[in-house]
Amino acid sequence: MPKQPKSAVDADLIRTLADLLDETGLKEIEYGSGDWNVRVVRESAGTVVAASTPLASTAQPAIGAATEAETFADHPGLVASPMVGVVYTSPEPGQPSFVKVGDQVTEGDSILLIEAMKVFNPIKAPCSGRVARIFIGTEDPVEYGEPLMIIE
Amino acid sequence: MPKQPKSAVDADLIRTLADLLDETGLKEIEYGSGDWNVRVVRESAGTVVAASTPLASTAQPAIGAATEAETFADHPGLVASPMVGVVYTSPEPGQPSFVKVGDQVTEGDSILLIEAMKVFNPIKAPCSGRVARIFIGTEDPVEYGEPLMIIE
Amino acid sequence: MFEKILIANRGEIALRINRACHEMGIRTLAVHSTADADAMHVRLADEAICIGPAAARDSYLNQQAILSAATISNADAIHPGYGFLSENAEFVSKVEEHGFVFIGPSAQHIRLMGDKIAAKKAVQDVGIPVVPGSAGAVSGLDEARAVAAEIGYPVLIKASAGGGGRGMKAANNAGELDAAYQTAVSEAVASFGNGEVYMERYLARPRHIEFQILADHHGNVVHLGERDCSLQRRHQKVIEESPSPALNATERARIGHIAAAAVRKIGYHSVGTVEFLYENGEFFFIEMNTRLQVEHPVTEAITRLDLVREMIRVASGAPLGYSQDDIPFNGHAIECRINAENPDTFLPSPGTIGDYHPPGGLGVRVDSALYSGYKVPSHYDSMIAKLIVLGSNRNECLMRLKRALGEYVIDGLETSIPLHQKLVAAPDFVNGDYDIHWLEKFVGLKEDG
Amino acid sequence: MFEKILIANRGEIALRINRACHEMGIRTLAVHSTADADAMHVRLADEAICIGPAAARDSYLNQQAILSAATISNADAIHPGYGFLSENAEFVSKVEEHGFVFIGPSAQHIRLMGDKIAAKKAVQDVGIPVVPGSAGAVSGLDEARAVAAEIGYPVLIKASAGGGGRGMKAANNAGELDAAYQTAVSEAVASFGNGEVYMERYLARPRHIEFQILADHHGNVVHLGERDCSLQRRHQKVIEESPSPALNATERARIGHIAAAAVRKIGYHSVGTVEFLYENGEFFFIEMNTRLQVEHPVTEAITRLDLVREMIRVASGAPLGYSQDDIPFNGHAIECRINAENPDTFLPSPGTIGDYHPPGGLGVRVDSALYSGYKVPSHYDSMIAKLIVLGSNRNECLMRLKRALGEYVIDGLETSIPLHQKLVAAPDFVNGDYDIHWLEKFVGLKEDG
Repeated sequence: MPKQPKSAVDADLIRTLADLLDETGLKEIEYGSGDWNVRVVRESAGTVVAASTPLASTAQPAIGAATEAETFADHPGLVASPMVGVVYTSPEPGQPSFVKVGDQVTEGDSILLIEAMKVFNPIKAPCSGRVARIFIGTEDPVEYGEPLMIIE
Repeated sequence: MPKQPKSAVDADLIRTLADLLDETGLKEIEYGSGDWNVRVVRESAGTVVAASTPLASTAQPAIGAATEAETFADHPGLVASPMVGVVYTSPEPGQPSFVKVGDQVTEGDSILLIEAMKVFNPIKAPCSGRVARIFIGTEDPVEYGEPLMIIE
Repeated sequence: MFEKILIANRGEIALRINRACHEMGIRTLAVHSTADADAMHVRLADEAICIGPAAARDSYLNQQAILSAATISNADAIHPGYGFLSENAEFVSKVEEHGFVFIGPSAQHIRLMGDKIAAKKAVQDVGIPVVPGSAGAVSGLDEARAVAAEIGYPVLIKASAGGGGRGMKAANNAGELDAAYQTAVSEAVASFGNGEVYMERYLARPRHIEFQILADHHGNVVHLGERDCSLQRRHQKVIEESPSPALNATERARIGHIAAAAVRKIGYHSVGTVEFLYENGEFFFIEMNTRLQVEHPVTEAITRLDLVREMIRVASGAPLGYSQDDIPFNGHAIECRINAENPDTFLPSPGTIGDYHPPGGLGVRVDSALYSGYKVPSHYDSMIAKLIVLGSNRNECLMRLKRALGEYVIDGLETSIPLHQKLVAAPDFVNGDYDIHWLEKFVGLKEDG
Repeated sequence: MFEKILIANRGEIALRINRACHEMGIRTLAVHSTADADAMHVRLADEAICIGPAAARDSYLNQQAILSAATISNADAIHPGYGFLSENAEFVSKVEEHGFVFIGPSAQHIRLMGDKIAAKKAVQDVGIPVVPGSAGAVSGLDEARAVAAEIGYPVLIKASAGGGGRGMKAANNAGELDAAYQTAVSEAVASFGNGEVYMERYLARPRHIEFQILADHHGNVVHLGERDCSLQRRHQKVIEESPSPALNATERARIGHIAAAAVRKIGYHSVGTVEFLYENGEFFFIEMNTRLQVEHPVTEAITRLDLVREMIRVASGAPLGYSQDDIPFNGHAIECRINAENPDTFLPSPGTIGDYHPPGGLGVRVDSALYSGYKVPSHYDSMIAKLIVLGSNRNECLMRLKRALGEYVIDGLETSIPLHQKLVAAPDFVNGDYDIHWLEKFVGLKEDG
C-alpha cells in the first residue's frame, strides 16, 4: 500500500500486469520495490468452464429472457415471475399500464397480470419503492423465475 | 531492475520467470534484490491428475517392473533395458554374475545379457562407476525401458 | 406429423425422447425445474422453459405450468415419459381439452388400468389369466378369512390404490391373516388415503415377465415379446432382459397373442405393458402399465424397433404399417439400471460427477443424461444411467455386459455398478435361475411383504 | 480356443480387439510404445509390455520386439489389427515359425494380394471382373502409348508396389500420357524404391464398393454384403455406408457370390475385403485387403455379426457354423471417421483431450480410445474415433447420425466433426448421389491424379 495517499492508482501498471497474467498463463504476480508493492491474482476458472461446456449446443430459452435482465438476477429488488404464462402490463387492453419506470409503488399494489391457462393472476409489489426497471412488455411469455421488474 | 515503481514493469523479467516455471516445473518463484522483489505463481495442472484416473482398471505389466525400480526412473545412473527379452545375469548358467552390487565397472564392460528371439545381446555399462542397485534377477523377462540397474 | 413436442419429464428419459424427436425432424421444448437448468436434455432441446422450483410437485407435476408452457411455445403434443404425469388421467384430459395431443393412451384407459381391481376384471373379460383372488374389494376380517380359504394360502393382501409395494402384505396361513390384513389396511390409509384392499393367491417363486404392446388408432396391435424383470429390490426393477430365460418361442407367441388380442379388444392405443407373474408354466396378470417403461430399450434391441418413434407416430394418427409376423426377435439384450447409491447399503449418493466415461463398442448402448461436471440433484429418482447390451445369445450378452460394466467410469459419487458386476457374475443369474425374490436374498435383505 | 492374445496395434482398433477377446474370455496382452503408456487399450488389457520408443518403426513395426513380448508372456496368438504389420507376409511367417497363431490370412495370400499385378491376374482367373488394362508391368513410354490406345482413354498409371494414392497418375488423352507416365514412375521410385508401373482404364465417376468376405479353414466362405466407401479424400476413406445407395439386393447377391466363390477358389481364410470400382452397373476389381478394415463396424451393424470374434474363431480352427443364407442384411449403417485435424485445412491437430462426451442412445456406436485428459500423440495416424450409426433405413440412419454428431463433444483439439456435419447435410450425400471424386470437389480440392 502506498504510504502517500494518492488520488489515482497506477492503473496502467495493473493493466500491464493483468495482460501479463493472461499472456503467461500465471495465476498471480507480486511486484514491488521498497515499501511499495502490487500483487495481482487471476481466479482460475478451470473446472467452472469445463462444467459449462461439455455439450455441443445449449437450448435457447423459448421465451424472452433478456440478457440484460440476467445481470439483475441477484438484485434484492428483483420481482421474478412466480409462474409460466403471458404478461399483461395493464388491467385491460387499451388502458394505461399498472406501473411505469419511475413510479412509486406500495407493497401489495398490483404491478402486472400473468395469464396462465386463461386465469389472470395479479402480481403484487413485494415491497414499497420506486420502479427502477421493467424487463418485459405486454403479452410477453415468461418462464418461472424470469425477471419482471426491479423495485428499489 | 527498477528501484522505483514504474508503470512500465519489467515484462521481460516476468516472461523469463514464467518460462522458468515451465522449464523447471515449479509452481512459484519469488525473486528479489534488496528492497525489490517479484513473485510468480503457476496454477497447478489439475488435468494431469484427471488424466490418470478416467479408466476403471489399469493393466498389470506382464513382467516384473518393480515398484522400487520405478522410483529410480529418473536417476542419472539408471541402465534401462533397450529391448524386450529375458535377462541373464551371468555369461553361462552356473557361472558367476557379470556384476554384483558394490562392484566397480568401467564404461563398456558387459553387465548383463538380454535374450530376444534366441539372440543373446550383451548389455554394456554406459558409464564407469559403482553398481549401486540391481533390479532384476536372472531369467526375468523385461520390457523396453525397464530399469535394470544403477551405476553411480 | 407434429412440429414441436413438449417433453414433460427430466433425466435420461427426457434425453431419450429429445433424441427420437430430433431424429424425426421434430422440434423439442424442454420444461424443467430450477434444479435442472443445466440438465443435458435442457441443453440439447431446441427450446427450454423453466416451470418451477426443484420440488417435483411444483414443477414436473405442475400441470398448469406445463400446459402454460405448451401454450406460450405453440407445442403440438406432449410426451410424458414415465413417472410424474405419465399415468395421470386427469392430466391427459386437460392436455386434450387444451388442444394438444397426449403422446400416450387415452385418459379412459389410463383410468381403467390405474384402478387395480377394475383393471383385473377388465382384462379377465378379454381373456387374460389372472391370479385367483377376491372378486373385488375385501371389507372386513371375516370376508378376508372366507376369501383366503377359497383361493388357498399363501395369500397376498393389496391396496386397491397401491403401487410400489406399499400397502401389500402376505399371509402364509390362517394364523398370519389377521395381522397381515390389518397392516395392509393401515398402510393403504397412510399411503393412499384409501383403506380399500383386495386379496389374491400368493405365488411362492414367480418370475416377473411382462409383454410389450404397441397399438395404433386403427385397431392394429402387435406384441414385441417379453421382458423378464424378476430382479427387483423393494419392488424396484434392477436388471431386465429379453427374451426371458424361462420362456420358449411357443410360450412367447401364445401369451403375446393373448395380450395383444386383449389390448385390441379394449380399444387401447399407444405403447403399454402387460405385466404377469409366471410360475410353473402359468401366467397371471399383475397390472398393465399405460406408458413407456424404463426398460423399453431391451425390447428395442431385440426387435430393432424405435419405441419412442413408434409412440409418436401412432399418436399422430399414423398406422403401424406392419403386423405381428413382421416383428423379428433376434439376439439377447440385458439392461442394468445404474443408480446413484451405495452398492451395499443402497443409500442415495447425490453429488457432482467427476470423470465420466461410458463404455462403447459393438452391442453397447448407454442412455444417460450424465456428463462430467454435472451435479446430480437430490430431489429426484436416483437412477442416473441405463446400460443396455445386445449379444447374439445370452452368453455373449452376459460377457459383453461384464466388459462394458468394467469400462464404465462414473466418478464423484457412489453407483450401483459394483452391484451389477456381482450380479452378472452370480451363478444363479448366469444360469437364468432366479425369481422375484432372488435379488433380495442375494443382497441379504428380507422381503418386507 | 486361445488363452491369451497379443494385440499388435494401438488406438481404437487395439481397444476393439481387446473388447472382443474379453467377451470371449480370452486374456489380452497389449504391446505399446513409450508414447502409448497411458493409452486406453493398455489400461484395459490384462497385461502390457512396452516394446519400444514412440516411432512406429521401433515399436509397432518392430517384429522382433513383438515376438519377444509374445514369447516372454506366453501368448498363443497375435492379432495385428489394421495398418502396421497386418499385411506383412514376412511377419506372418515369423509369427508362425515361432509357434504362434497369426489371426489373419496366410503369408502366401497376403503376399499374393500385396502384389497388385499378380493379385489382378489371380482374381481374374477365379472369375472376378477387372478393369481393362495392361497385361502386366508397362516398361517404357512406347509400351505405355500402345496399351493406352488399346484399353482406351482416360487411363490411369499406377505403381505396382503402390497404395494410398502415391505413384498414381491419370491421363485423359494421348497428349497427357507422357508426362503422367513419367511422373508416376518417379513417384513410384521415390515412394517405394521400385519404379514398376501398370496401366488401366480410368473410370470417370466410379463408386468405391467393397465386399466383406469371411472364410474359415474348412472351405466355408460367406460374403457379408458391401460397403460404399466412395467418400474419400486423398484416397483416404472418410465416410462408409452399408448397403450402398447404388446397389439393389439382386446386384448385391450377384457380386457377393462372385467374390465369395473366388475367395473359396484361392483357398483364402480369415476376413478379407474385395474392393471394386462400380460404374454404370459394372464392377471392376481394385484390390483385395487381407485384413480387418477400419470400416468393419458398418457390416457388423447390418449383419449383427461380431467380425473380430469371427476372425478369432476361424483362426482357432473353428468352422463358420452358418452359410450364406443365414446372413441377414437389415437396416442401414454409416460410419464417420473422426480425425484430429482442422475440418477445413485438414492440418493435423494433436493435443490433450479436454471435455470428452461421446453420443449415446439407440443405434449409436462409438469406437474410440479417447478419454478426457488423454494426450493424442503426434506420432501416429490422426483418426481418433469412429462413430457408427444404425437406422432401420437410410433416412433414419442419416437423421440419427446428424443428432449423434451434434451430441459428440471432443474438446482440446480440432476434429473433423464439423466436416461430417456438413457432409451429412449435403443434398448429394443425402440423395446417395456421389462417386469417388465427389468429396474432393465438395471440400474444394483438386484431385491430384
